[in-house]
Amino acid sequence: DDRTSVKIGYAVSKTGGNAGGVGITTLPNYELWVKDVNDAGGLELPDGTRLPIEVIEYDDRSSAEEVVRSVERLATQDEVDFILPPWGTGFNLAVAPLFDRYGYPQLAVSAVTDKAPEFVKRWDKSYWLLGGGHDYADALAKVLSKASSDGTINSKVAMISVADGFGIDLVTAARPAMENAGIEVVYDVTYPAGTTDFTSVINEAAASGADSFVAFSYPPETFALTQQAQVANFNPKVLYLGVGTGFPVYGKNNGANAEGIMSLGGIDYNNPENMAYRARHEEVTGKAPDLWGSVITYSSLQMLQEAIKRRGLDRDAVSDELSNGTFQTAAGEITLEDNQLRTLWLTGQWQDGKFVAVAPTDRDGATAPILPKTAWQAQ
Amino acid sequence: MLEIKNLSVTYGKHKALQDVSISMTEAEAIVILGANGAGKSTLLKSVAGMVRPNTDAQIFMAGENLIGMPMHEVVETGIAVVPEGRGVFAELTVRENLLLGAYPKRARANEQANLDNVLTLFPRLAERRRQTVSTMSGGEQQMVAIGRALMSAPRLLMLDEPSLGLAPVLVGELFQSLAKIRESGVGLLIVEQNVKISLSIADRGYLLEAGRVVGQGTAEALADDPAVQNAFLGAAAHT
Amino acid sequence: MKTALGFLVALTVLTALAIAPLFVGPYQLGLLIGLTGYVTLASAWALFSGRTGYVSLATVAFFGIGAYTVAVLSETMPYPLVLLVAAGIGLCVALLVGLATLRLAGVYFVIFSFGLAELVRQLVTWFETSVNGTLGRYIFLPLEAEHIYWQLLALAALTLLLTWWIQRTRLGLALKVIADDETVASHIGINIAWTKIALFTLSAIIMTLVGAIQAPRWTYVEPAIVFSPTVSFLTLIMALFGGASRLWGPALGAIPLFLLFEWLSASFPNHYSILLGLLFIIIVFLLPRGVVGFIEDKFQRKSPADLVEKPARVKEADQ
Amino acid sequence: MLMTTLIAGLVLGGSYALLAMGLTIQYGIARTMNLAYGETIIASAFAAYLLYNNLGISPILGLVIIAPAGFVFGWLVYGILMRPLVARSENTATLEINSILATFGLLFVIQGVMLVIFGGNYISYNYLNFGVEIIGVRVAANRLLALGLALIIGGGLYLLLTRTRWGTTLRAVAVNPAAAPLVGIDANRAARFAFALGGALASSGGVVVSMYQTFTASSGVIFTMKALIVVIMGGVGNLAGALFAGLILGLSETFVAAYISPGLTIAAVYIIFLVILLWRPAGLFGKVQK
Amino acid sequence: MSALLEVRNVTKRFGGLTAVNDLSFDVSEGEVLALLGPNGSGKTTMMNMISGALKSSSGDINLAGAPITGLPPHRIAAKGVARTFQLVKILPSLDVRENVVAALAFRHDALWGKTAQDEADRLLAHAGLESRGSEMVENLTYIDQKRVELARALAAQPRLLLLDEWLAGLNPTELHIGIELIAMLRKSGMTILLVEHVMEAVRALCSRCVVMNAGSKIADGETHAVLADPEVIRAYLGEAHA
Ligand SMILES: Nc1ncnc2c1ncn2[C@@H]1O[C@H](COP(=O)(O)OP(=O)(O)OP(=O)(O)O)[C@@H](O)[C@H]1O
Ligand SMILES: Nc1ncnc2c1ncn2[C@@H]1O[C@H](COP(=O)(O)OP(=O)(O)OP(=O)(O)O)[C@@H](O)[C@H]1O
Ligand SMILES: [Mg+2]
Ligand SMILES: [Mg+2]
Repeated sequence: DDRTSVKIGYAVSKTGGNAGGVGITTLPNYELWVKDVNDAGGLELPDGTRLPIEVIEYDDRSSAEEVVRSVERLATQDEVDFILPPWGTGFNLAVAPLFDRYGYPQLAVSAVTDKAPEFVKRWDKSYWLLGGGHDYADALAKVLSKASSDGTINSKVAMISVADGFGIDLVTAARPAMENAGIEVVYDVTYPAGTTDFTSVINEAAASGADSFVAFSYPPETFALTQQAQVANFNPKVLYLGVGTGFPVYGKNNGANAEGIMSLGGIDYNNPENMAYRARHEEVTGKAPDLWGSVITYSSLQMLQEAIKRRGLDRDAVSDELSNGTFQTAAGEITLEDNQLRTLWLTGQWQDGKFVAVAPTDRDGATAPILPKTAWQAQ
Repeated sequence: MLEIKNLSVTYGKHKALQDVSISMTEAEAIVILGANGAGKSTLLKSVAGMVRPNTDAQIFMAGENLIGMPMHEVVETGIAVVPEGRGVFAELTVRENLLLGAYPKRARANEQANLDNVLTLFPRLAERRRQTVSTMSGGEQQMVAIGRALMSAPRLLMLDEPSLGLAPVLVGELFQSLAKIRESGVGLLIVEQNVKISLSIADRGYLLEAGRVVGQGTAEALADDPAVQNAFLGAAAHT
Repeated sequence: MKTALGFLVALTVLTALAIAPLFVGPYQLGLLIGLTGYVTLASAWALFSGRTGYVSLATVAFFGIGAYTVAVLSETMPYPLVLLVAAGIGLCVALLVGLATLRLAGVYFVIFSFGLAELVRQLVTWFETSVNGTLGRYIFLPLEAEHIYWQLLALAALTLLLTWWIQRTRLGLALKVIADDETVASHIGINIAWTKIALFTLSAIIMTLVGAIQAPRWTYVEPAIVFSPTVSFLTLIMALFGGASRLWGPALGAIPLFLLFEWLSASFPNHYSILLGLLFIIIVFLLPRGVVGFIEDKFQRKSPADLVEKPARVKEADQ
Repeated sequence: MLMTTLIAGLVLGGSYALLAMGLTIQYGIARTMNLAYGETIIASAFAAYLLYNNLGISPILGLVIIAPAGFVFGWLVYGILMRPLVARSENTATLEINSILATFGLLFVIQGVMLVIFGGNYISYNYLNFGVEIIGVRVAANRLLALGLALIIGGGLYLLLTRTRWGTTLRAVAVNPAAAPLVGIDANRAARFAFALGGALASSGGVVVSMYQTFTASSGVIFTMKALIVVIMGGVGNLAGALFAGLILGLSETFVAAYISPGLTIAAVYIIFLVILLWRPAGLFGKVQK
Repeated sequence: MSALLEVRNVTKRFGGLTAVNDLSFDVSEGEVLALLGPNGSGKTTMMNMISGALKSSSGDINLAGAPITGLPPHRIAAKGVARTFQLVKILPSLDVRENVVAALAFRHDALWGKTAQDEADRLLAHAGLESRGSEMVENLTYIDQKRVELARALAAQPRLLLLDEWLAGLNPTELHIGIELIAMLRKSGMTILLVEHVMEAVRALCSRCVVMNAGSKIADGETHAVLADPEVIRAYLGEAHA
């Protein structure tokens, strides 16, 4: 047919409660990718021709009802060729049946769930790229148990988690993981999203005698915990915080005090592909990417791009390619297993002003964790 | 001092006042008489700037045109009004209400003296200085409203049915003090159903009927006027 | 005669709406679902708040309870029974809330109801995380969009019918009297507490059902999704905007606003907020008496003094 | 432990109170429900961030610039947006509805402008983030500043409002705007001033809060609702009420976190709020009629 | 004549202020009794306790032998007590007729629909508001609003009617009409408790008066005797009325 473009649509939360997450991990990468592709003349098709991307974007206003309707609109009204996923575990699940019904592959990135294998069975064109709580919890437990057997830290951990899908998924995985690794959980509470004051949590954690403090938190609380731990002079030997630790602004704000803080994700800092990606991201969007989900988001788009190049615009063929192909991306070589990305960086740590990957240790590019964390310095 | 010319007021289609002209000199006491719905309250409200009259009306206070002047500026010209329904600050205390009466700059100098006067006039208010006005009895609230108006050291005091709800003993006292206030050089424009007592302190009166001035004269003349006697002095009621 | 004609028109429109899914695409159907949902919510809201002047922000508490009930029970019970249970829970919560709030008025009631909705969400969250150890729940019901739509449409029709009927009964008059002056109301023999609770409960049950019916649209339900305060705010804004004390007011507020939101967010995803805000302000200035008031002013040429009703009032606390 | 919790609660409550004071004035005195209140806070937070981050101006100095800007903004908003609504509303109830609708629009405009300028990102920076020792308890200096400001502003304005003619004037406008002109008060100007003052307070709150709290262009609503809860709990228009309510909420949050469960802190805040309202239907310091 | 209303040792305190102090009096079936007293002596407060708007601090109130102390207003209304308010309370969003229909619709043998409309018009005519049923009650003058209130109170077909300064603010002609209206009610057998500062009306209508001062009863008896009582003159009437 005589098409002049490839229509790609997405609905993300530009406003509302989810806008903060979207604004750092999802939207800049969508925009960057579209620009990269179009600057290169468009998406390449198997016959070598290129078609520019035409974007149709909606704001779901952080509402589940909206995201559902927007995706329906993209699929049936705008009849786009591909739909990029929304942000967040809940929203990805909310639209999964629609992607499935209308035959679109769903490259879910900002969704952390242990139920991924189940979902893949239910929706065979869904792809889960950020792993599940177990992956991160196990990796963390390994880091702790190693440090503990090295005698760097004691075998006690204090854990807090945000009371929503993400926090719960991680903490439920962390409990058995810690036990298996011989780490005793001495403090374990959840807190509601939106909490701004952690004084008593920090006090209790300090009093618990644990050398490790783990928070499966969201950015506002991650920032608050960091600040308040400094104020309280709370210096656990391992400080592991949640989403937001990998944000460039985190390193910038905390300077030398970020040193040694750990979190989910991390990147292989010196990987040239990754370096190039970060440079381009900063140049095009005006800000640096976060050091966990961003690169995966961009990589998922590269996978889509490559799959289209290999198989054309037929969505079934592209889906098949995504499931079975091997791709070169900013996050390295990727081959999905059972529609899931298993080669992930699971634990990262700020070292020398960089948020590097420390686990899995056997992966190329892993850095050794530096423990114990140095004590806070006056700023 | 107060000069009203061709004043008409309409509410929707209803003409509440038509071509009313009234004038009063410095320190005069005027009573407005009229049946229920005649437009008496509307007249006071027009002077106070609480309703918008027709365009060709003229209301002058000491030479200053009041038409179109916002209510709060009218007060600065020396007019104080005790409106129908009182308009007190129900959630403030008695004392605060009275002190607010002295808000106009002109009134601030003699604030304390005026306050003493008011409290002597209404000893109940002195006892209840700290009471929230909304919890006071109907008559007590009426005292607050009048007291507040007096606090502004007015040159012209307009009262809409001041005796409403006051016990007989107080009505007598109130009108005695109004007479005194008048003697001190303050003009009075009173709407009052207690015609007998109001005429006793007034110099002149106007008769309002269905929005028009249908008669006027000195207080004595009005008191002797058979029409007034019939309608307002209860002559008919006793037959 | 006029009533009969009105019913005929309403019935025709209803039939047209009912067969609409046969002619429109899934996206339009989705729109219709959202639209009908908000028409129902706004009408149910106005049934109590628009008439008594007690402005409630607890809408989402009931909406969320409905949705959550379905999420919890859909695997263990037949669907109609789930709806019934949801309505029952909505009823109990509404009775409790109604009894608790009798003494509150004005903005105190408004914010109380908001606090209540947030409390419900916090408690559900806490219960799920700390007691059940999970948070999100999945709903895999074999319900198509059409089914959801038809149920909502029926509920919307029922809500409007109820409102119409109540307006014509003594209950309707009682509400107006209560809105005007509660002291008078009780002194002429109206049982204020009972009247308020009855209406509040009725409106709450409808809201619960809207949540319960809509829930299967989302596969995944978590408190942050179904207890989002936005729902309460939109409902309130739509009803006030249309004219909360009139039968058709909430619907006439919900429809244009909903479509406006949709159009703006689709056409100007990056400037949506600014445009929406500006348009909203302009509309507020142009339609001082809401949509229904505007229509009446335009077409019935009544002089303002003849209007049977003034725009909705907020119940004053300090009377 | 007890002492720590107590002080932490007071300090937290101070910031709640600070954020609520402007709203209690705007709503209590100017009688306009300002749903865009939180957006004013966030806009000021952004301003403080920009001044600090881009120009190196310390937020304390920023306060001196931003608070007057908030005043001017409030002055303009009232004059342009609210004044016509006040003029056309026949009673306070319709005014309430009109102001809810209009400021709902304003909320979106401000938020939209911020989104266009700053995007949806989380913003956070550190300022005065060091511990200060008070009776053996370490408190963040920036939060202490919030408490200090709340006490000074709240106490100062409270005295002004209750002890001076100017304050009595404002309260008179608050309780009976229709009667205020009867004693010569320009109710419109007083209301406008009060609204602008509320704007200045919101801005001050925004600047202080930005020092320790992460925010995004969309987080205004959260602040509006928190502030509303404090305002209502304290009694509308009552500064001392707002101060107390803020402190009570702060204390209940820290005590529940310390002695019951951090998972229930927000729930506890709402429970306390609801219970207090049931006990005193017009707020802690509100006057109950009947 | 038996006592329709019995007030026994009723006290009402507002914080430190005792507004009504150990007050007792009876109102007999078919009687028009005046409750008099200086401003703030507790008359309205007493009325409020009878109608249920306020709860007494102590004491008993009986209607036709049955206790009504502390019942909510709607229950007392159902037992046949209706009232007007010193500061008129109208229903501003309703028109004049609806203001009366509202009372008809919630009395024990409720009227509704056309019957209620007709009955409302009849009552309005009775109160001097012939053919003004479709005006907005807000636009009426204060006095006309009081008429609406009376029509509304009568709509309840009360056994006991409480009138709180209903005649205040009338000019002599209007007062005369008002007095006749109440006299007619008395003739129809209605029991009336009225609070008035207009002595002319009290003299014309009431056989008996109860006078309060500072919450306590200072006189109770035949009107002419009570009004000549020196204490009543001193506290309430003033020398001019003696
Ligand atoms: N806001 C209003 N809207 C419509 N009509 C009104 C309004 N206010 C007053 N009126 C009408 O205007 C006429 C004059 O009213 P006004 O209050 O001036 O009378 P008044 O002489 O003071 O009567 P009263 O002795 O009863 O107080 C009345 O017929 C009244 O119904
Ligand atoms: N809610 C309240 N709180 C405090 N004091 C009150 C309250 N209600 C009434 N009072 C006081 O109780 C006293 C009696 O009031 P009430 O209204 O019964 O007087 P009244 O005899 O009707 O006077 P009036 O003739 O002026 O109407 C007054 O001093 C009043 O200030
Ligand atoms: Mg009048
Ligand atoms: Mg009284």
